[in-house]
Amino acid sequence: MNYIGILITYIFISNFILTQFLGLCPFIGVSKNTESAVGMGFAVTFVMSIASVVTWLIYNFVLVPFDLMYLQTIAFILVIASLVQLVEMIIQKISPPLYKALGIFLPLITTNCAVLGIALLNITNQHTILEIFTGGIAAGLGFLLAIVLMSNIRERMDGKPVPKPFKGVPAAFISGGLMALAFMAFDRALLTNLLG
Amino acid sequence: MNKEFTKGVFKDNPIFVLLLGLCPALGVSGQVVNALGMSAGVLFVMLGSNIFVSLLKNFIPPKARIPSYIVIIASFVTIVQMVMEAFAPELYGSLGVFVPLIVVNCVILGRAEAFASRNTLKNSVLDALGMSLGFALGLTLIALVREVLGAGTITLFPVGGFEGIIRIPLLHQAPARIFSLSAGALLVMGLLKAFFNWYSESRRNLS
Amino acid sequence: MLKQRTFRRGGIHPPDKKRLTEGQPISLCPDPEVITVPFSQHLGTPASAAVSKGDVVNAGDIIAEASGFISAHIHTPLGGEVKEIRNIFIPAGFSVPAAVIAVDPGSSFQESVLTEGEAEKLSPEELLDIVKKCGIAGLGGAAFPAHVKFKVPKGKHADVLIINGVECEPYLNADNRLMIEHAGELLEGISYIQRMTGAKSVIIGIEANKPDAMKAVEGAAAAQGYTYAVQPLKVMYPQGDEKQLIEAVTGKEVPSGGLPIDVGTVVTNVGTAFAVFEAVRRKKPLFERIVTVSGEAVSRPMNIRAKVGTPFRMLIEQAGGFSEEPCKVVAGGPMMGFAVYDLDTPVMKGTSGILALTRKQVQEGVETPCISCGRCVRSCPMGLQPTRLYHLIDRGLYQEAKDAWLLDCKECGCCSYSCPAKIHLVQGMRLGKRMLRNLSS
Amino acid sequence: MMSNVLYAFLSISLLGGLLGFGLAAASKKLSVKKDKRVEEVELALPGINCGACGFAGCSAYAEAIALHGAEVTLCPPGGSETAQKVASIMGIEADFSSVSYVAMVHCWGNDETRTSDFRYEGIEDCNAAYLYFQGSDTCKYGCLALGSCIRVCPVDAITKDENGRIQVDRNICIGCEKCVAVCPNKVMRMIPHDADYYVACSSIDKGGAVRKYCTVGCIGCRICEKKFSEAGFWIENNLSYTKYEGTYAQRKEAMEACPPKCIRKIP
Amino acid sequence: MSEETRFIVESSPQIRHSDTTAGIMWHVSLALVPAGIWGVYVFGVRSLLVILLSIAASAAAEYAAARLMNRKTLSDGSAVLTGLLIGYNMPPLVPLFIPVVASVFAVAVVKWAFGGLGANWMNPALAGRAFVFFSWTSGMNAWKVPSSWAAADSVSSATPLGAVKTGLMDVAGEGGSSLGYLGDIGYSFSAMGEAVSSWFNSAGIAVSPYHADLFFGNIPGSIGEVSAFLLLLGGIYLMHRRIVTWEIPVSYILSFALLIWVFEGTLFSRGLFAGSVFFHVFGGGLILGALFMATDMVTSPITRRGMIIYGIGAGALTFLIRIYGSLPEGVSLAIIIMNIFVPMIDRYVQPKPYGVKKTRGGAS
Repeated sequence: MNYIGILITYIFISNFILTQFLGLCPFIGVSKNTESAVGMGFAVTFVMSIASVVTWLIYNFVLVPFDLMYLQTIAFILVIASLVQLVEMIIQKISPPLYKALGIFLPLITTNCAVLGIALLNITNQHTILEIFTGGIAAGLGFLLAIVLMSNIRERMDGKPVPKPFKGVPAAFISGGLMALAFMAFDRALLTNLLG
Repeated sequence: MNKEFTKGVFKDNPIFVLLLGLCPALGVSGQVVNALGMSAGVLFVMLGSNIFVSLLKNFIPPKARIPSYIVIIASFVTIVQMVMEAFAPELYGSLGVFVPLIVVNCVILGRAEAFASRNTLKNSVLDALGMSLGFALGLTLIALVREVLGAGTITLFPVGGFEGIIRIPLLHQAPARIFSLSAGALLVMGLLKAFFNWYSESRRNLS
Repeated sequence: MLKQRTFRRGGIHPPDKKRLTEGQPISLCPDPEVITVPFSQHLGTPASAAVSKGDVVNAGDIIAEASGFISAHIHTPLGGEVKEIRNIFIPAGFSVPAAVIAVDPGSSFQESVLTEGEAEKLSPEELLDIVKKCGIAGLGGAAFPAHVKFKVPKGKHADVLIINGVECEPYLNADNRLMIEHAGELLEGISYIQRMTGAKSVIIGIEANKPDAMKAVEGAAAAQGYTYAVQPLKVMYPQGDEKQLIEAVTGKEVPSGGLPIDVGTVVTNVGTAFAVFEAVRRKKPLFERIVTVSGEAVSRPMNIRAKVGTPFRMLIEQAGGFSEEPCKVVAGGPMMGFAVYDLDTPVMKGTSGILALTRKQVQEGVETPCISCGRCVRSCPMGLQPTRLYHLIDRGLYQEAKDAWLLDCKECGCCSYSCPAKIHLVQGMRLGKRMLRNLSS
Repeated sequence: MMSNVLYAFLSISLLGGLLGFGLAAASKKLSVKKDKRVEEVELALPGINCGACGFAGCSAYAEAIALHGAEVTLCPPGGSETAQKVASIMGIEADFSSVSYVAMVHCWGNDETRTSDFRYEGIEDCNAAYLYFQGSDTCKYGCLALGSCIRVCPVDAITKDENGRIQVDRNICIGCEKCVAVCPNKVMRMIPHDADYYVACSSIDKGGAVRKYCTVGCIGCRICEKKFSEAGFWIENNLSYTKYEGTYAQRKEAMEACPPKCIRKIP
Repeated sequence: MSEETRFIVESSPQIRHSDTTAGIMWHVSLALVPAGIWGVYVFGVRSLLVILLSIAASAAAEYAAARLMNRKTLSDGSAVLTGLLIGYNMPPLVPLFIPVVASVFAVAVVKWAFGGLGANWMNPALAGRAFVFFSWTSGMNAWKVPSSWAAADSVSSATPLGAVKTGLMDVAGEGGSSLGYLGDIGYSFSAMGEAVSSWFNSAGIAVSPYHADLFFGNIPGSIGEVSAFLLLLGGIYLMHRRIVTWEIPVSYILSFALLIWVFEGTLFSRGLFAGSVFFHVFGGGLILGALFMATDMVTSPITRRGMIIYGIGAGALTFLIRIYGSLPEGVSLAIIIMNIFVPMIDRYVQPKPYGVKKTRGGAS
């Protein structure tokens, strides 16, 4: 039940984009069409789930034993940057079609605050390795959901007479705001009442 | 004024034009004081990283430049974290996870990569100052709008007898709470960006 | 009586307006002094001129010969001198060469008679040859060359011959009157078509709003001993389209991009069957047809047998002229017919009606933004999404529109008819197809 | 205290070193060959994705040049300068002496000169209107003025004035020929960039017919052909054409002599 | 030929249906009027002021926005309809600035930031309502006792849904039901409800006064939502005119009722299949939402299957929010959440074209 709770929390209740503002840059930048939004969403989910586990391991088995918790920012970003690069290389080698689909997004993920964000939040919120992993996947899925919905909405906007100052980014932000407004229906009470 | 300095304020405003560093721009813009604190942090890190990158530009192998920049930036961020925790624990608490996230603030990495690594120390410093100022202005503007509408207050630092909070009559009694929430932040950002687009468009038409 | 059937998806109910002319017997139109006979009155390659300026022709002569596989001969209905050959606009909106003939009075076609017994002996090939020689094209509207349609390709076989007596277009009664007045000839024509196609059975589909026609055909079939089934159909536009008719009658769907023969059917119009009868028994080429002249702006709406090449003006005068100023004159039915601007436009093989519509009937309105009400999607009998296609075409994404089955659109008009925003959806589809053709050429 | 700093330093450098080493090893092992020239060529191209080259945008063209040996001179917006740059990247010699062309509307009609046969109602698009008797204008060769060219122009060089006349600003036009491709009546045709006079009519109807429906249409009077053939004018199918030759004075004179004034100076 | 005698040439079809966009908007508005009159009757003239103020504000915003875009759109009726719906969604005692803000936000931001009618992707009226609801929650809970209540102790009272939601904290664990619980806490009812109840009871059918009150609208609630009966009449009118099709309302109400029936009883420890369907279907804004707001053409899917998916989604979300969330209602939020999914539904749920064996997935 706990894992379902984590999933619901990160997908609906405190969605990374809609309530925490983590990963906004790609959310706005890569949501112009659905194909790339799906690619980006899956790439982020993939990296997030691995990164949250690896950073947790580093934190608990390297930083904590040496009492170097204050180095977590540097250590995490290093790990994430290398991880992203490694993932990029591996995908390129083993699955060129997947690389074609996800590859261009991977460099963007290094500086995606959602990845570092989940790593940092996991340290404070989750406890077991499986929870960490679930949290990573859930946050990624939340990102995926939001960015795909956004891209569908933006595709719908193509060809509509959007006023010039609102074209593109502003309309996307306002759409995001309206999405967040609607997602406010999902609150903590819902989760606790539902899962007991 | 020097153009390296001024361009960041309006023409290349990191928030409204370059659309960089949006996560903190929205995440910490609930109160003006947070926005100012965040801006100070960004200023420090940007200045530090631009200086270091500019100085070290000839020593960093091009292949390893991004990781090196990240390490430099991360170090400064860690310093900021420590300083803030020690001297402004309240601010540190309310900024939360966004302080370490300065590391991935694209403005800083972007300037390091696009500017400091190819320019002189002096220009890099000016660039950092200008960009930070632009970032601070953008961030403060968003925070101002959000706090005024969402809480009816303007929160600043308590100085002397002044408790640090300006209350706006009427609005303070019944603020549109939504603006202090996430949905309001995105809406404000969208509307401000639209306004910015409209303004720069009409300015271009004038000239 | 059989249970009424219809097709499954889409369809609309425009007011049928059949009352105006359904009780009007077919009258004759006097011969005009000048006729203009276009060389392309059928789907496919235009026929190539077989006469030139100054030639004197007799009624029933071929004046343009079929060129290419899908094409049909063009005959002149009246004799006279060819004044010139020039390009004219036909209702479909493009220009084709046409012969302008100064009619020699009293030069009408002399029918010869083949007895029923002699006709019985003709082989399918001979029949097909007659159909081809007489330049018969489908009279339902699309005017597909009949000899091509009736020749079942090798490896395929026709199980059912469906005779289209649906006439789902509002206003029109040409087929209706034909069935009432010429049921016997019609059925004989069907028997020849059955022989040409080798179809095992024949079903005549007639919409429920034509009880007289149904009675006439059933009566004649009983009298002459034909075992053709008359299938009553629920009133629903566009049931007269062959794909919808096949679906209504047999329940089968013609595959996308395929032909009716792919599901073992041949569909042809009652008018075509009558033309086949006349070609076989009277050796008469197809150069005249029944035209419904109707619409609220016409004084005495009526059904007229008119010769190809007769200007619209004459038929309208025959029907008493305009009772009020029409805002639109339409060749064909109101749903798929073409608005014309010139009353000298000639009657062609496919001209099933001439309608003069008033402003009130047209219901034109100002175009407003799409509110995605989905009425076009609901009404589309082909299961397409007209609004989506329109937006794709509007944005110039023609290839994407093609992937969304643009080419399956047959411009039946259900989407435009039902659109409350008055968006010109059908025109959008036509535009998309035109741009696709341009892209590929 | 000192040991703390030492630990920090050591652990970070160890981490960095390990990761760097790992990445280096991985990159050796997992390396995939990539053509650097694609990127370089793409940078040299203008990047407006107009598609005039026949490929799907600039990056597709860059790939075609670098990997599949496509011609380097296919980019009209970039002109010879770009072609030269691309050729030098690719290390090939190419002929850059092509003249640059701009689009021009070969029709001077506007709402005042046009007469129409019927009221057209439907999509505001030339190709859509063309489906119905080639547009409502009596002249079947003129500009329909519904602005399909305006919509396809990637650089907004085409405008429609308040009287409904379509014009191309040749200083903005990049010669991508998109408008030429989209124009159903083919009144949009290319002319040399430095031409100063052109024939602003496309009607091949006889003079009498043209006079009935247009005040600025070429009537095929042959004055230009007879008097100014050395300036490159000739008549074919009742329509005047020009080769943009001769002296400026001759061309000017031709313009002045043209009765319906359809030989026009390009603004 | 002169201008007058020239014929019109346009693409086929040459005739069109008489419905227009504006006609649709005005018909929907018309269908809403009876329920509004009832609302004004039970909640007093002030609620009329609220409705008129909303309409005026949204019409003004529409006029201004269209003016900026050089368009004239006021006569298409969409702004008036938006204003009307916002007014209907306000509690009777709402501070008057709230409907104004909601209307302006709805029209200026939710609709015109995307280009006006047809371009918005979220229902403006509901987005406006959500906006003010989260901004001024207490102002949006200013319920008034209907004038038809026999024993009105005070001016304001919680809505039935609200009363049960707050009351549940105390009674959870005991046997009971939402409807029965109203009686337990001594919730008022009207003379009309009593009369209907006794008439039915004398005919041998057990009907409590609350049944009639919920159905006819003698309960506190938003101005336009209380009279389920008149709203249903309006809905039937629209269905008759084919402006509203059955897919969305039916799938919405049925899926919601089904979930309520199956699960709601668990809140009272009565186990599965014991929910108060009547109470939840007629006790709040469901009928207004399902018939008039979820069916907003612009923000609902265009295909039949899409509409059914959308309706079921809205039903499930309303159930979730209302039963498990912290809010007693949930209709408007459920609908705007489903609005977010509409572009996705439209993209992936497409009709099967005639003569095509298998639809190719996605938009491709």
